[in-house]
Amino acid sequence: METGKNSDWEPKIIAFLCNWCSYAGADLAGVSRYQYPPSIRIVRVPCSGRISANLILDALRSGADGVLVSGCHPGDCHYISGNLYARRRFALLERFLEFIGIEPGRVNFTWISASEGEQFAKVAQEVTERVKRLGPARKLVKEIESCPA
Amino acid sequence: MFYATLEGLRRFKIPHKFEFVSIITLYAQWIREGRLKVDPSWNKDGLKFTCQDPCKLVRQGLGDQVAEDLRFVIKAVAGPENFVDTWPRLSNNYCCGGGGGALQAGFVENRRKYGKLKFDQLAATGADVVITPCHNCHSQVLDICEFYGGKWKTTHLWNWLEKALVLEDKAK
Amino acid sequence: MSTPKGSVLVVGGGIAGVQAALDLADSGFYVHLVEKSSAIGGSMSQLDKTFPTNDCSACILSPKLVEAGRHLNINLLTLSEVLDVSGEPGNFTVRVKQNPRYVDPNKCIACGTCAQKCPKKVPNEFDLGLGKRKAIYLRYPQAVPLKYAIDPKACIYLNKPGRCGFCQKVCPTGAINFDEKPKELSLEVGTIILALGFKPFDPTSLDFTGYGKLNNVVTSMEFERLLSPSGPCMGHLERPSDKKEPKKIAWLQCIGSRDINRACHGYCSSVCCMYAIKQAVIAKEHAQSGDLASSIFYMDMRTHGKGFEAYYERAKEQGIEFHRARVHTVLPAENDNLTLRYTDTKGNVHEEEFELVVLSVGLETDPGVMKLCHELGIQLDQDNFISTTPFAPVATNRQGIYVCGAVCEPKDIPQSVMEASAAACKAQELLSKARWTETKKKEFPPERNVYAEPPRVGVFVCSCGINIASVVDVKEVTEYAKTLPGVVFAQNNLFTCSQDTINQMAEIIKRERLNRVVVASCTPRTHEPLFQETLREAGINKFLFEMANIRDQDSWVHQNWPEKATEKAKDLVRMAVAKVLGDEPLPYNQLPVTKKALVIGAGVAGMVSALSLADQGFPVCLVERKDRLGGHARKFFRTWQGQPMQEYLEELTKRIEDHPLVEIELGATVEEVSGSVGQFKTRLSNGKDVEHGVAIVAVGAESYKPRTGKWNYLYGKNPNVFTLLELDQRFIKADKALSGLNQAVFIHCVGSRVPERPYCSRVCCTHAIDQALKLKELNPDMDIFMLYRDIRTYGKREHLYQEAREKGIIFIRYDLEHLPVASEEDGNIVIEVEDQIIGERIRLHPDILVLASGVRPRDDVGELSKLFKCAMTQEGFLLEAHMKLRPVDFATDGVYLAGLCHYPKPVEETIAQAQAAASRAAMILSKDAVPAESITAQVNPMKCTGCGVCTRVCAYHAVAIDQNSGKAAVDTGLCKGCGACVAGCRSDAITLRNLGNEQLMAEVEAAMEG
Amino acid sequence: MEKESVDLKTLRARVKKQIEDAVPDVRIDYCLTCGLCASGCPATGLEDMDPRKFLRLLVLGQDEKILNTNWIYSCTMCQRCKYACPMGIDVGRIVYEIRGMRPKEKRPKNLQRSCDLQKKSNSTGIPNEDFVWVVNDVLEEVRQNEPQWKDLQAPIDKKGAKYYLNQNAKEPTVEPEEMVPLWKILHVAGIDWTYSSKWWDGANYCLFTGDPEDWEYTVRKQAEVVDELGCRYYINTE
Repeated sequence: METGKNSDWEPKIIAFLCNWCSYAGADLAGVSRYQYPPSIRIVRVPCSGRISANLILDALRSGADGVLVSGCHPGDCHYISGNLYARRRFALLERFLEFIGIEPGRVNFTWISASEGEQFAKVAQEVTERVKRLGPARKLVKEIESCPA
Repeated sequence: MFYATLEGLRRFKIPHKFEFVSIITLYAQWIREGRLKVDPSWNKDGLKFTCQDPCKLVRQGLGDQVAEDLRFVIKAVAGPENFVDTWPRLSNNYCCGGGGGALQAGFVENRRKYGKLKFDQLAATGADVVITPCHNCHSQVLDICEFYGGKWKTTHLWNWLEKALVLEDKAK
Repeated sequence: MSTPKGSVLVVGGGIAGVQAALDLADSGFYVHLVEKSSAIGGSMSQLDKTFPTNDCSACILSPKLVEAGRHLNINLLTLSEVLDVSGEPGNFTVRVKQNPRYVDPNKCIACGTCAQKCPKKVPNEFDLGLGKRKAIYLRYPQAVPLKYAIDPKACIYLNKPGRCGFCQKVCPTGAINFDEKPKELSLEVGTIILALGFKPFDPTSLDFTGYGKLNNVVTSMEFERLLSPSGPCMGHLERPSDKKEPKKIAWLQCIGSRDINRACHGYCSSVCCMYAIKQAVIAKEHAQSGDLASSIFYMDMRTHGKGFEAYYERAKEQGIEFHRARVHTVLPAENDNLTLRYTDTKGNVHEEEFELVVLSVGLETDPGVMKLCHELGIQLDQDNFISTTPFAPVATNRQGIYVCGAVCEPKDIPQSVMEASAAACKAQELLSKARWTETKKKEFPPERNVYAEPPRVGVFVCSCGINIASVVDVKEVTEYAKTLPGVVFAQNNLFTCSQDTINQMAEIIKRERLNRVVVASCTPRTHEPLFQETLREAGINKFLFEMANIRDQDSWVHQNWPEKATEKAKDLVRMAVAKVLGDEPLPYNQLPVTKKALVIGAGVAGMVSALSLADQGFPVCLVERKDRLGGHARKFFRTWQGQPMQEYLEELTKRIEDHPLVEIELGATVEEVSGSVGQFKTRLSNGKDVEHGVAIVAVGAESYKPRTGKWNYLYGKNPNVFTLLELDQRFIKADKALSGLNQAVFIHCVGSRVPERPYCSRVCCTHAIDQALKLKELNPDMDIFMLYRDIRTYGKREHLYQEAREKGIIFIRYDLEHLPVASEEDGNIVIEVEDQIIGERIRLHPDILVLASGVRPRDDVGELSKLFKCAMTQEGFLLEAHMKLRPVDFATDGVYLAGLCHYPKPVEETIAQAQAAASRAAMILSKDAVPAESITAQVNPMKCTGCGVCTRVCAYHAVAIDQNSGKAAVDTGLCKGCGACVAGCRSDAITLRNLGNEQLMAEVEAAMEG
Repeated sequence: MEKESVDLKTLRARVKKQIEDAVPDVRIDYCLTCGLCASGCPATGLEDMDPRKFLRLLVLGQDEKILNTNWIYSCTMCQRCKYACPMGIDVGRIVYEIRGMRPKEKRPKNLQRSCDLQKKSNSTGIPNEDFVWVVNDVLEEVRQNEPQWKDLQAPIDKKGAKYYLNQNAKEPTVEPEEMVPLWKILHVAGIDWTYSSKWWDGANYCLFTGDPEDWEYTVRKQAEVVDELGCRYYINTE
């Protein structure tokens, strides 16, 4: 199943968005009718600080082609400092991912505020294109039968 | 010009005992009262009529009412189906470009450029006859019709009213 | 005043009336809400979208209406009118006439069978006659109350008894009652709030617009209905003549506004510029062909509100054409099209054909409202709006009767909502002794224990009119939902948030014995609370609920990929179902309220808020960074209506200083904030700790000083160049030298509406013009030139602009490509500017040059907003929770904002906003406890190793290692449910209720299954 | 080459002031420069002028340009601009005042002559006796040639007639037969009417030259004649 890099293929990207900034930013993108590709599946979490490395790895393992974690801008966190923890964790995770052979660009971290609807659409667009270029993620997929040897 | 007298009496507070009226108002009144009987059946060929609303009579004079009277009379005379209205109309109609002394003042080129809007408006109605109840309008509409190559006939109202009159034994 | 009554009468069920009613009902008062039509919602319910957020009007309004309709302490009196009022403030008796509905609201189930059978069709006034309705009708699909009514003028039976009567025969519940008679009620209330709204100007008398004669000339209100999915063409944008989609539309501004000749309305209607831009933008979006061209013909583009200027700029980028030209007459063209002839500023004539012309009609007072005001002895102003004064912006001339919304001046929705809360605030001040004396308490049925039950999930898929359904195949999604594990019921609704669907949902939950609910519709940020309450009413814990955001995050952002959007919608529903299956009932935690307010900033806004709360009996700590009270207003000479500012300020300051409940902290700032709504703890820079239940941020803003750069205009270089406030200083000091000036020049928009500061400062046009008039007072022979881009004297301020012209003050328009140039010749100022109309450069030699330089946010606002976790706009003003309907709330509960830190505004609006903030704050302070976080962290002691990472990451100190057990323990009162501890725990020992790792993973895995 | 700027060291809009003194409610200063007038005016663009620019020049004190432009003779003072102007500014009235400010010798000759003739009797200048003669001659001809109209009347100076009728001077001068249809109509309607042998002209060019005293004089004369005849109604034929 070489869906590969042909342009019809739409990756599936899990986006963990904090409720207060980035989720609201995604809503604003809709309110302002900024269009972006239908590849993103948003999971609403209270804070980007809620997202552990495990959740990101689990998402990849479930078959996500990419992951986006987005929180409030530094200093804007509704829970004071959760986004900073998230950033720190992500910095560590990035190196680990590289180590286990996950391409850079598959997992993305960003800040999007409640007033940045356009920015959200842009990020969604960029992440989608980046993941499209990388093709479907295979490294961590739990495949029982069709796992290529 | 209706306005010259109407506004003159008003502005200079000239004492007078008479009431100042327009012949158009009277035509309409007489037809409504049955004093004048008109019959549009002469218009077998279905000549289409439209009209000019003289600024001095309508917008500056008696307003929409006299313009509606004008249309009432034309419809009675030429048949209601044979009247094509202009737009804009009534109090908001364009000046023909002959008013305000323009016909006397010279500046012919300007006057005709001015009249282009009126010409296009009248031409758009496709009417065969344009009724001009004011002498200035009459001269200007006649001129722009000729100048811009219009096909209509520019006339006063009375010619057609006469044509449609039903003469009873008194005159016959 | 003897003991006042604990109830309030609100007259008018539009957004202003509803907001006032909700504020009061939520802070301890019983409200009678009188509405003359058969449903509340007012003009806002007729709108399609709202500016500047493009929110669907019905979508944001509906929850409020439903809330008002269901509120235990709001008595909705529809089809009713006030006859007269007697008594005195605190104890009014009001006679109300309630006209018969002829349908028993307790029996009507809004099934619509009656309307189907009714043979009589009449023009539907809700669609402004563009569509038809029956003699028995619903005002609109989401009407509250959702009950049919019979129009007695149209009904065949009521006019000729014995004939017809079909509705009665077919009504399944026997709700029709032809014998109903008008009722007269007598209500005892403490105060009255008039929220009587406006009426759109009827342009029929303006023959040159062609309205009423040319088919494809419509009013803006009609156009709203043409755009609306619940309108006569189901949102498909058809023009009246041939039901075809217009490809080219023109908007004509100022129809019935700023017109003292034909319309006799000298005022500006304030909202038309913005709604025209919005309509042009939305029309483009609606147009199926995608190539709609829009042009707006205007005099001055008035985008003076928050976010408006950016909206205007974006509209230009989207290709909407703006012509500074007015059209004399709309002319018919071929195919029912319309020709507009217009002259540009240079005098060139253009002719352009359009397929539809929209008249941007102004707002005026309904004659019925004038009559009512006359009967109640309420004074109207020269424009027939209710008279108010700048320092008491919601008070009428009759004590105890307040006013809000467009009935006192044309205004937009946020301003109306602000005033509604302000009016509620004034009512509370008057009646504070009677709080909670007449209210009822909400009781929910006991909750069903669902622990042992197998999951029975119900899915409700919303069409949101056409907002979702035009892109996503909602039927397919609904059918798909039925196939998901655990789902036993799925249904598609036109508007899931409408009262009937909500009621139906509660019925379905009971009937189908659902124990989990998923709503696939808009965003949980606005609608979750509404649906959650429905669960509670149906006897289910409200946390057994999830939403799938298939509108904001699907149909609206994937308009060009309908199939993929449908697939995504299915994914989102599947994810929500997966999540809800793991949801558990959670406790409804409560936090006791510290009944004290912290007000930050002692300018006019802060002082008004503080005083109002103190007058209601709540202690206030008022913090001011400077060493004196007064703030920005100290620099102002007078209001635009002419009242001296300093006198007012003195009086206000004195009242604050003398008030026993206000403690003033001068020279102090906020350093540290902890806690949350109900229980804040704030440390001030002077070392004091303040415990408070709410906070109002009113820290003001600064005036921009163009010391350098492009907008400098010799400021700081030539001694005769001033800012507006510097000139005000000279007025305050009664500087005699001003009378001797020969020439004065004002430059507007100095450093405003430019890339560095893209917003309009709203106040400068009016302020500058008032100053010019003051100079003319001092010396009538002075030549005064105002160099401007657009004059933005919105509302009644337009009279000031007219007065200025009348007095010979000359206005010369410039644009960014042709800026005025200031230079010095022998120390004298010389200004060169081009007059666009005569096409020549003008040389001016002013004795003083005044720069109308606008308002800029304070640099330290960012710090403060972080402390209270409040958001900011890109320009640096504070960002309210919702631009339209929550103009004084922050997204953070218990924190409110007022004054210039929100956006530039004149003093009357600042006062109204400050009163509104006090009203919102009182909603918390009036209660003993507020709901606290239910989604909290939970430790599994079996797994906990007591390593303490969780205690370090918790910003609220809610987790601690128990001394005895050596394990982590969570204080649920402090926990905010952020989940930082969960992500930090190495042993998977701590989890967040209903947001555990397994549950999030179930959601992620569900996303991948499609 | 860059045009020289208009220097407004002191603004002296004298013409504007003069008009404001003559016409208190003229509202020149109210102008919003919205351009509605210019959009609706057929004279927009003639002589590089339009009503808005005209007002603007007045406001900015560009009196030379105002006094010299011949646009004032292309503007027909039709007041269509005023009709829809949001401020109700009457450009026609302003033009009238400015026409009056022009020295007589600099005015369009024919226009001034029409008024001068009007002040004597009528705008074409035919003697009153000729008018009387033409009317009677045409009437006689109709009576003779059209037997069904043998009773047709065209009374002149008939005291106590109910209706007074004026007559545009163009007809008796160049197309006298155009008078007949109206006589017939009045005859059929059975109307008791009369012409006057003086001040009988229905046109009035003194309205257009800009001198109110001329205008007043002619109207006053007409009014005197009608009241002298004792007619209850004064019918204007156009």
